[in-house]
Amino acid sequence: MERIIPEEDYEIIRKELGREPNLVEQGCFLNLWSEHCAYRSSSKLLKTLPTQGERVVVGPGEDAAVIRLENDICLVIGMESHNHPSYVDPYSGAATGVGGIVRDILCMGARPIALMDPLYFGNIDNPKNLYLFEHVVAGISDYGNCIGVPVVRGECFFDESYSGNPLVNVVCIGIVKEEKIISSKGRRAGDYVVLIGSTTGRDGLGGASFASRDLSSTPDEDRPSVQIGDPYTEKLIIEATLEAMDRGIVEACKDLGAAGLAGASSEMAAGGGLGIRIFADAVPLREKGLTTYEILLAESQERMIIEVRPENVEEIAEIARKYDIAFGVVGVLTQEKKFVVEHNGEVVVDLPMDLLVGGAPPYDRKARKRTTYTLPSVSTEVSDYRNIILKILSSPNVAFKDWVFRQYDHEVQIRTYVKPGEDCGVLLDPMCEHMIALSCGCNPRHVALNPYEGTKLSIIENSSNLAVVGAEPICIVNCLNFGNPEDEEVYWDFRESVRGLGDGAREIGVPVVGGNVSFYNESEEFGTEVLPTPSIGMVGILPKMRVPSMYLSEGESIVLVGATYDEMLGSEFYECCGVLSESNAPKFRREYVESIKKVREVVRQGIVSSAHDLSIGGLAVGICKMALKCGAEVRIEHDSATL
Amino acid sequence: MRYLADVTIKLKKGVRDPEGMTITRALRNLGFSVEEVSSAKKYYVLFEAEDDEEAENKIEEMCRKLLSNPIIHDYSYTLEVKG
Amino acid sequence: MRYLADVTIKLKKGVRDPEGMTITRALRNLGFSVEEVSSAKKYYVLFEAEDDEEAENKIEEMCRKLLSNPIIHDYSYTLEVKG
Amino acid sequence: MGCPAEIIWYKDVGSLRMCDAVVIPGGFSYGDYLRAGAIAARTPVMDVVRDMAEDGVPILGICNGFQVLTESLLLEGALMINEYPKFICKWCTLRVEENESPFTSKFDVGELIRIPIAHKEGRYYHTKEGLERLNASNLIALRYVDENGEPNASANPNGSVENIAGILNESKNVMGLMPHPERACNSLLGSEDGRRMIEGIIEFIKK
Repeated sequence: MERIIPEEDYEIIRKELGREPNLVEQGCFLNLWSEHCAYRSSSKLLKTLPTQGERVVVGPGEDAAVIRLENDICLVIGMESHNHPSYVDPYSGAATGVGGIVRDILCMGARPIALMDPLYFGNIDNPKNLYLFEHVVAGISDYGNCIGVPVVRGECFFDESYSGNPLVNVVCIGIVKEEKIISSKGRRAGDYVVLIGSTTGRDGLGGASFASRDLSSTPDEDRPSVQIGDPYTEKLIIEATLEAMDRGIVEACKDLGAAGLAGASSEMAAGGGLGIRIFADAVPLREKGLTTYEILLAESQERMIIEVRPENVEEIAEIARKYDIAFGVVGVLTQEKKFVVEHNGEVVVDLPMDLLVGGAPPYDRKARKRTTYTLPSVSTEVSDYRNIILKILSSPNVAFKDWVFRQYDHEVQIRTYVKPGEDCGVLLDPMCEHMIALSCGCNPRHVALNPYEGTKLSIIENSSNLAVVGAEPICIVNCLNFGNPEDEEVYWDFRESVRGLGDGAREIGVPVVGGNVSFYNESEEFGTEVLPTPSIGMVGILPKMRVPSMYLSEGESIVLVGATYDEMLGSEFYECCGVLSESNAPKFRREYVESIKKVREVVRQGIVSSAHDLSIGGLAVGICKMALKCGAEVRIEHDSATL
Repeated sequence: MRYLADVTIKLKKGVRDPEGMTITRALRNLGFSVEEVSSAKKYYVLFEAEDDEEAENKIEEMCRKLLSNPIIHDYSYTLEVKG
Repeated sequence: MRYLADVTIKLKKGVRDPEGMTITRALRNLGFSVEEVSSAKKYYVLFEAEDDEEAENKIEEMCRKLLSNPIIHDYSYTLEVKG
Repeated sequence: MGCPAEIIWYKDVGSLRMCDAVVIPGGFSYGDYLRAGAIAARTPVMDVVRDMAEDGVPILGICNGFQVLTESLLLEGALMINEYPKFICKWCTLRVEENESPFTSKFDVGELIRIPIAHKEGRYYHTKEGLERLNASNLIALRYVDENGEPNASANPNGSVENIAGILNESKNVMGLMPHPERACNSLLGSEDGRRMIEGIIEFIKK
């Protein structure tokens, strides 16, 4: 029997089963026990994060988290990464990343209302990085626009370390009434599991385990393991699923993502303490002659499974016909906690559920404090500040990103009050008393210098983005993008970053309600490994009010809130012009939490006409951006640095 | 010399073609008995090259570097001299 | 009988082709000496027809009714029997 | 706005006939595959819309709706991929060229209004003769202009010929436009100019 899973896993499984697992069974373990699905290098550390809070209706563990906005109106939020597929085919990789996170929100019963896209690329003066950048943005644009969900905020960060291995993170927010919330956990033995959406083909085979394999093997050798997205079918599946949920016939619902039908159906059953029997012959196929392995593990997009009472199967079939989408009764939930698959009249897979789902022993990785961090070259004395500022303003990390968000229909669903390009997106829903503010991103250079402090500062950065529009943060999601966890220094970065994430969240008293971990982000072709990138998504709420814009108007005076410290390391200035002096790396200070609260209160009193959070490029860039529409005069006296 | 390349970029076999599937359904709704439709892109490239051999290498490189994505596309082309 | 039609939909002469112009610029940036690029769409339609004549009428109708927009497109096709 | 409105599923053709006005909304019918609006234009519901148009019922096609109306030959010309072949979402200034239609009756000719656009195939194209015909019978309803009302190249977001943003049919009861008036009905979100376009239709059908 050929072995396609690591030796130590094979031995554990063989002992538990008391027999050799066949190839299809090994395929199930290969995917469900992968880093991507089982979080084997990270689950222990992630448990240290604060996930409780009085607004948390559903915390981590489901496809997405549910937070109370006001009364019975709740927000559903999730964050995913689609890094590896986006290296192989940037357009489809990014597009299917959007599709996946939108379906995670949908299966909780919510209508998706907004997206955020934190993106990280290599320097775009290299043609391959420019190609990846252009097509990732085009993929998100075409997919998001077609399904009618606006991208209202994002981030675009460029650094040599992302050459050949772009990071594509996506955050989605949905809205649902509390009594309409659906879980992904199976409820009743004897209920049927129906598959709706696209037909199944040989897309993305080995997607989950592919994501956990570093991209050393050149992509061409892989069979087309890329998943192609069809936003039109996604739109149909959104409307069909919401209609079925409105009619109250959906007992549980789950999106088919990594590990395909095997992943989703086993997790749905295991979540409810049940087993499941799958009928592979009933899966609607796009191609003829798919093997059991392919049917179970292919990652064709735009597919959902829904638990339905037997008497409601016909009603769901009728909805699928109305929306011209594929439909099949592919399984039944069982009392006996086993994962059984029948195909062509014989039982092909028969596994204990607790072994398959949640049975993967975590890796205990060793961590060693990082000693190597390459700083930009040292430079001599600087005289001409005018040219320096122009040079920093034209750096892709600082330049205005309208070339990107012009391609996103950020006005669809008619809620977008503050448009992209400012500190955060703000949504105004006529049926809600509060407005919703959205911010995302992190500063990978600060995290690389000191993972604990840098990650903690990303929490501060996002909450001050919210504060300038008077919004108070209510939940955090994250995407922890790191290199190879088997490298002890990389794992030290990861461990310190998770510690900083937890402490940062506790400092501002906001729960971390969900997220995703993506390892093995490195590229053999470019010999690069990504900077540690703990990308944060943050949701805030504010009362309905006229919010200060980012742009100054004539005759206004400018007030700088917060002290300025000698923390130039990791700055865009040093990146553009070389290290000038023995400065320090930025670190967290409790005074930041206080000043953010004060700014929020002042803004809510309505006495502020424009406000902006200083980040990359500091004061100079901040003022230039604010003065885009009128110009500004700034005098800095050496002693008191007032403006 | 001037060369005209007639380039066709097709999806590889087995790679999903949502556009082709949607057009198939549309033609059937109009009453045509269509079994399958697959879509492809075509580019007519007018360019300079020393001789046939260089023209061949040039168009080959254009297809691999920009016009197609080798992961999901197959490409083919015909070349003719345009004087 | 089964027929395979190889349909090409091109923009009429004089109608601007932004996609072609953008690809021309992109190829030049990669160092190719390209004079002009024009783009077109291709559809391979597998369908049923009694005989060659009916197949001809059917594909003609498909092009006129759906696959092309008469205001901006010219269409052409080749037909072959697929047994 | 004091007028009952209903979302009708494109397959429930029967209930459409009882309506006094029809709005074909923006969006991505059939995923914009083949050509934006091409497939939707050939669905049975459009035959009903064609009959209603001939009976003088006001038909408004917004963005994808405009593409569907040109593909079903209820309006002249065609919508093609933007001059810079990427999707573009931004607020535009439009100049009202013609106000003898249900849709533009609440505006003055020459009035400047703010309405957002969001499309990838929004470049209006027509033959030279077609343009002459549209101009001759005043069928051009809206043009993209700069702040001083000039329809110049810098104000043209997608390369539309003569900066055309919206046109009417011969009897002026069918209008198609690429900008989204329904997204300009709340000053907090950008402007209220779009509201008057909808009020015009309601006033017309109440007569």
